[in-house]
Amino acid sequence: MAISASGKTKTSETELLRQFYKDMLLIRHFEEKAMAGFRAGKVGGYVHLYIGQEATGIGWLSQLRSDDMVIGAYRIHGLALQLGMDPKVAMAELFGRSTGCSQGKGGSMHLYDPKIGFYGGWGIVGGHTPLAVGLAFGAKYKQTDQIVLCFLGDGSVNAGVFAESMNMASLWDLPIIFIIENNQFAMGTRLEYHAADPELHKRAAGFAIPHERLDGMDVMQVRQDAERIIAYVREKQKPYLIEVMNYRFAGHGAADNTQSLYRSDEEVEEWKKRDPVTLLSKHLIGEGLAKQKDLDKWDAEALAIAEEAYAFADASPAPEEDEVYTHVYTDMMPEEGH
Amino acid sequence: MAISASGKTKTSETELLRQFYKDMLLIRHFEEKAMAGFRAGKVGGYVHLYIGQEATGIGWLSQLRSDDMVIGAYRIHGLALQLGMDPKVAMAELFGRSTGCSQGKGGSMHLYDPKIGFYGGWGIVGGHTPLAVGLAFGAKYKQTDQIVLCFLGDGSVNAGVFAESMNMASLWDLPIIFIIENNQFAMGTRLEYHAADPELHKRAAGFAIPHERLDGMDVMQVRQDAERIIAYVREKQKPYLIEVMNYRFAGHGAADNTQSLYRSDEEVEEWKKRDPVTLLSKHLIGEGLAKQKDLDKWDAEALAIAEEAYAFADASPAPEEDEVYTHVYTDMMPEEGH
Amino acid sequence: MAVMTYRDALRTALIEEIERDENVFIMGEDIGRYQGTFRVTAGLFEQFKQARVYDTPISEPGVTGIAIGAAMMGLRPVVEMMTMSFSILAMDQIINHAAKIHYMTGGQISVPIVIRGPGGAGKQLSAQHSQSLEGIYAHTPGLKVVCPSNPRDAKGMLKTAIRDDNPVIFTESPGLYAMKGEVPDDEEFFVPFGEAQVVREGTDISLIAWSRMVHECDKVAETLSQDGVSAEVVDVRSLLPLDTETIFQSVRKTHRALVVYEGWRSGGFGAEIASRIGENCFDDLDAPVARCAGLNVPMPYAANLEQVAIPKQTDILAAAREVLG
Amino acid sequence: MAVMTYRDALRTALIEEIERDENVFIMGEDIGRYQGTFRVTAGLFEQFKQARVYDTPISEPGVTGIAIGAAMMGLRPVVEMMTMSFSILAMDQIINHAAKIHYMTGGQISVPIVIRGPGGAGKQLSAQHSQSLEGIYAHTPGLKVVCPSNPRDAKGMLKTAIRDDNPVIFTESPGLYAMKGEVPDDEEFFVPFGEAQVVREGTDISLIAWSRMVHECDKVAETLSQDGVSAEVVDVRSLLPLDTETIFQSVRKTHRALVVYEGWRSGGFGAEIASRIGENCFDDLDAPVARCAGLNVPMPYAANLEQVAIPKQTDILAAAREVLG
Ligand SMILES: Cc1ncc(C[n+]2csc(CCOP(=O)(O)OP(=O)(O)O)c2C)c(N)n1
Ligand SMILES: Cc1ncc(C[n+]2csc(CCOP(=O)(O)OP(=O)(O)O)c2C)c(N)n1
Ligand SMILES: [Mg+2]
Ligand SMILES: [Mg+2]
Repeated sequence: MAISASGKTKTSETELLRQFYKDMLLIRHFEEKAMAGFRAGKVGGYVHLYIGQEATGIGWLSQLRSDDMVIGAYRIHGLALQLGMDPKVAMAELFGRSTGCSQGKGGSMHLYDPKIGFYGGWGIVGGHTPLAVGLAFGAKYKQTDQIVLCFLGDGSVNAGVFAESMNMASLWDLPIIFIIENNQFAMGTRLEYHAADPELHKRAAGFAIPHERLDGMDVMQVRQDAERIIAYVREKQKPYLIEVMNYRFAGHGAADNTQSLYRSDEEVEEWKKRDPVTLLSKHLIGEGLAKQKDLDKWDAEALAIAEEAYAFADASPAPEEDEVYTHVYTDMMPEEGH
Repeated sequence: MAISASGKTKTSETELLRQFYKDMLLIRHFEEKAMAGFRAGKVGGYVHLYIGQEATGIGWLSQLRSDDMVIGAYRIHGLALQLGMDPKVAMAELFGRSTGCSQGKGGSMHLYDPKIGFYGGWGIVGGHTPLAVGLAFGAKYKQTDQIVLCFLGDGSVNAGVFAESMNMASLWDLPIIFIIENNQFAMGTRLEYHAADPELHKRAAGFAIPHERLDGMDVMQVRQDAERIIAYVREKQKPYLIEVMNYRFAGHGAADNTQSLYRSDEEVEEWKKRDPVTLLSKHLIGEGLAKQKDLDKWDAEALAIAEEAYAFADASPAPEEDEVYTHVYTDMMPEEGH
Repeated sequence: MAVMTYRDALRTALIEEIERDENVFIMGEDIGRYQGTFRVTAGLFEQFKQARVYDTPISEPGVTGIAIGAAMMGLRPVVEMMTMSFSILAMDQIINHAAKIHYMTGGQISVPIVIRGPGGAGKQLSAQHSQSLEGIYAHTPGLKVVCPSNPRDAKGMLKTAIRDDNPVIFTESPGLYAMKGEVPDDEEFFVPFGEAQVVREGTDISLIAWSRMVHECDKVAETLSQDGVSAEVVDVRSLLPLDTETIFQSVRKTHRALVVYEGWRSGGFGAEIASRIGENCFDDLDAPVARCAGLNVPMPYAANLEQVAIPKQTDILAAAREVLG
Repeated sequence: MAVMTYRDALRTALIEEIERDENVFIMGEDIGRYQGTFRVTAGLFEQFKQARVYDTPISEPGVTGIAIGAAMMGLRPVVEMMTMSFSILAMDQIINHAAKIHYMTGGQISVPIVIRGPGGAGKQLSAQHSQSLEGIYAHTPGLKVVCPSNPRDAKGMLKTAIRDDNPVIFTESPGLYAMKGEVPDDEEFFVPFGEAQVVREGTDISLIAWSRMVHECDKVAETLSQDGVSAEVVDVRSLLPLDTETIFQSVRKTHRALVVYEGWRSGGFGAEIASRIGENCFDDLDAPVARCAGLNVPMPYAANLEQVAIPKQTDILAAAREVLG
């Protein structure tokens, strides 16, 4: 897919930035459609949108090799799309349809496609961090030269298993980059109320892991940082930890309609000045890399793709009822019945 | 008890150091008797001796106020004695007798006596660290001005719950000192094979907790450090983390008879030069604070106390069989029968 | 008597106990400033401030351990698990610490802690968020485990739990928070543990359930009554201690028993209840003791599959008909 | 056939599988340089080096998660829990991750991991180190759970476990490691999961057990035979999948059943087996299905109390006599 191939193929700088912009718009429109699906009662459960954080995912993933591995928590629609998951397939999963990537069994939090290097999609805060280290362990064991990007939230750093994961990643020199997306909030709890030291990258200090705090809103900067650090990790075959400062403009989940409990409109407005879409569009126009009408066209194209995904999902069948018993095991069925 | 009162009452410097020496000998003889009990099949289960690490416990506990709280893992006979637990009662617990501090239900790893500020005695590596923070939380909540000393091993720092504990201790400004007794080994696994960075005190770096690596063999030095840091914590009402370098001359547990798998005789000999007993005896003699015959006398006295404890334990009755059902709940009995 | 929701009944109990006893405090993720994800603690942070209401990091093992430590010092913490599924992270602290401390210390230390939160399935929350763990806790000596099914019990049992000197696992249900019912105003109103309640009398079959399933059973009993079958519904309420007498009495009367629970069928706590009935009412039974429970599968996300996996009225009705022969 | 200990049978299985398949590796605390606390992995570090034998930090959740992640990439990790009691720390990874991954991914990812170690009581190891958790795992769809009782099964089932594409909980017993028995040399010898085994035939009562309790039952059967009672002993071997057919056949023949397990009686997996017998053999039973299990108490340290808490031959015998009437 063209949309997702950004950075995975060589392309001119201009093309790359234009592609970033298209990718960003696709994610944003996809998320808005997901929200619409939730409001319409077609998308259920917990749905966490990536709106505002797109530059982080796009910038980092753009520097990966096609066989590298990515894993995140539950705010992962953007990561899946950026790695090349068909938006139709992703949206169908949100709708709980048999055409979804996980055949409707996973939902919004549980998108997976190992073929494109995407390993989910996890609901237990921090629980995926050792899995990520396990993937890096596998890469080293098999000597594949792959690296792993493990995305986690600011709130997730407080899960003890993350500390265990850092220790073993470093003890065994595993090729993994932990990317803490510090979007300032763990659900409705502000950073300062959950972390003793708000500089979260310092959590790596006790494990001999190099660590930095970086920007996550300006995709051009993100991409440069990513390039540098990914090259370092691939060469040294050692872990790295990055704290990326970004912001979610969406609520915590689709059902979060009390954001005033944890942030002011002013704060949101302040951050919106650095909305990744705004920053990039200004750059593209300012540097003459695109015209407003290009931007508008790409916007319309991205919207169309998101709408198509929605329509596809909506038209897709629910799983057959007896699918409830499949995939419990690879080789046997569980005992049936209530 | 005189033996345990060291540092809890004002006493001249000389008296203090003499008392340290007596305390050290008591612990050592107690441990040797515990080992004898294990060999004789009278002490069962897991038994972890404090031989070699006495200066750490003695030096630190000597600076506590009598209502402060102490908690450790399972290598805790020395801590219990130093806080004033009657050696007879402690030994009886090791023997699983009804006269033991926990009425024989706990054993070597589970000594407790809240009346003297001793909160155990825990078998799950790292599992007691949040309990310790909870005690400090209680002190702050009740505004008692008590502080908590939480002892843990070098291997225990890798339990994720310890990281969680540090974060909350610091987030909520709780009066606790984590004392990592880095005795170089987690059972048969040497420090370098379990910790990405062997400087374990750095684990506190991400939590805005002050941290230092200090000596744990020279009780005079330990006591000075303890005085300084305890005063700081009591005044500031904030956590602190100390990595104390010491060494266990005993095996990991009483059943560990394959120490050559993880250390050489040379290494042990090298450390024995700094055996806390040796260091202190040299100092006492060298500075003219005691004569060899004093030392010998105290040694004999300590041995007599340990032997008396052994005899007491051995003569004590096992718990009544129906005690198996008591203390499951405070207010009801569990359903009986197999 | 006031009519209030299950949610408000819980909150009322919390408020009364926090006001009554300065040692009572609550802690949990997003329970304070954010008002709690299910709004059980709404307003409490404003009312009692930081001193009694602690927003915690996402550190279930640590938070639970801290609460246990505080309880060891004589405080009475009430810990909210945002969902009980997350308590699995703290199982070492709950099962291998809290439950055993009074015993291991030979009675020197007690642990008056309450761990509460919604158990079981919500609506399409997927496999990792939809688990019924109460059976695992009810297997653990040293814990008490209760699962109130209505606002009255919610208040009365939460107050009992907070005043209990032992660790209590208090399982709520996302499907019950909005349920309304009468709740005594009396600040000294308690529902004791270890007392099951016959919520509908009947003579032909005993439907034995707890939490949300009680209401499903009640509706099934209603349906059965239209067929002229008189079903008795027993709300177990408290899994540990378990009031076997009330259950046995019911079965001795109806001669037929169906145990209904939401969690995975195999190895669930309903098996314990069924076994005990089998052991104690052998000669009274006209049919095998039956069970109706969740399928033995991780909870699927898709709405239709989730509905298949959870025991519904149709499933219970079919199972009851089978027992009735 | 070679005569070897249960411990050596396990080690032999590990060696054969590590040699056969380069994706098989082992990890755990003190399993390498220190040879394993129960010496199951003795010599493996020297034989296979760091590349296949990983000494880990004391980080059960993390180690388990890493093994799961590695398994997701196609490796086949075998994780040793120093004692199964510590696996409770990793339950979130085992129950809420490993067991659900194949399902949540709609079959895209599988998790061929084995978690093995000694379960149950040792000798005076106290409350926190003496737990039987296999019933909790056997309650969890997506896991397979086995508990071999002898060297032959130990080897044959460990090999089956390692070749299985699903997460397997493999429970050993401290009391069995030194047990000797015949073990086939064949490198392709497997004991399949889901097949119980009648280890002693009888006609008057079925004693149904797993792991160490099988041997206790066998001795009780011996004692009973002196009274002229013919007891059949069924070794369940595999709790999930569970071979109910062999169990039911036995009970249909003997008409009396006693389920014996070491863990806490209430809510233990024996309740599931008893319930199923009750459900399926109702008309065949001449007496209630009985159970004999561990007392509902944390494990006490004192030697005499520990002996009281664990089900012993005298307890089993008494329970059997009760069933026999
Ligand atoms: C172990 C666990 N505890 C609690 C939750 C509920 N929960 C879901 S998301 C969340 C906040 C996480 O915040 P953060 O890691 O910063 O990620 P963000 O939502 O900002 O992307 C919480 C508390 C959970 N899913 N898992
Ligand atoms: C969670 C857990 N895992 C494993 C063990 C087994 N174990 C007991 S002590 C120990 C080593 C701990 O080493 P350290 O923390 O350095 O303490 P030390 O023995 O040196 O005092 C291990 C692995 C345990 N008790 N708990
Ligand atoms: Mg966040
Ligand atoms: Mg150590």
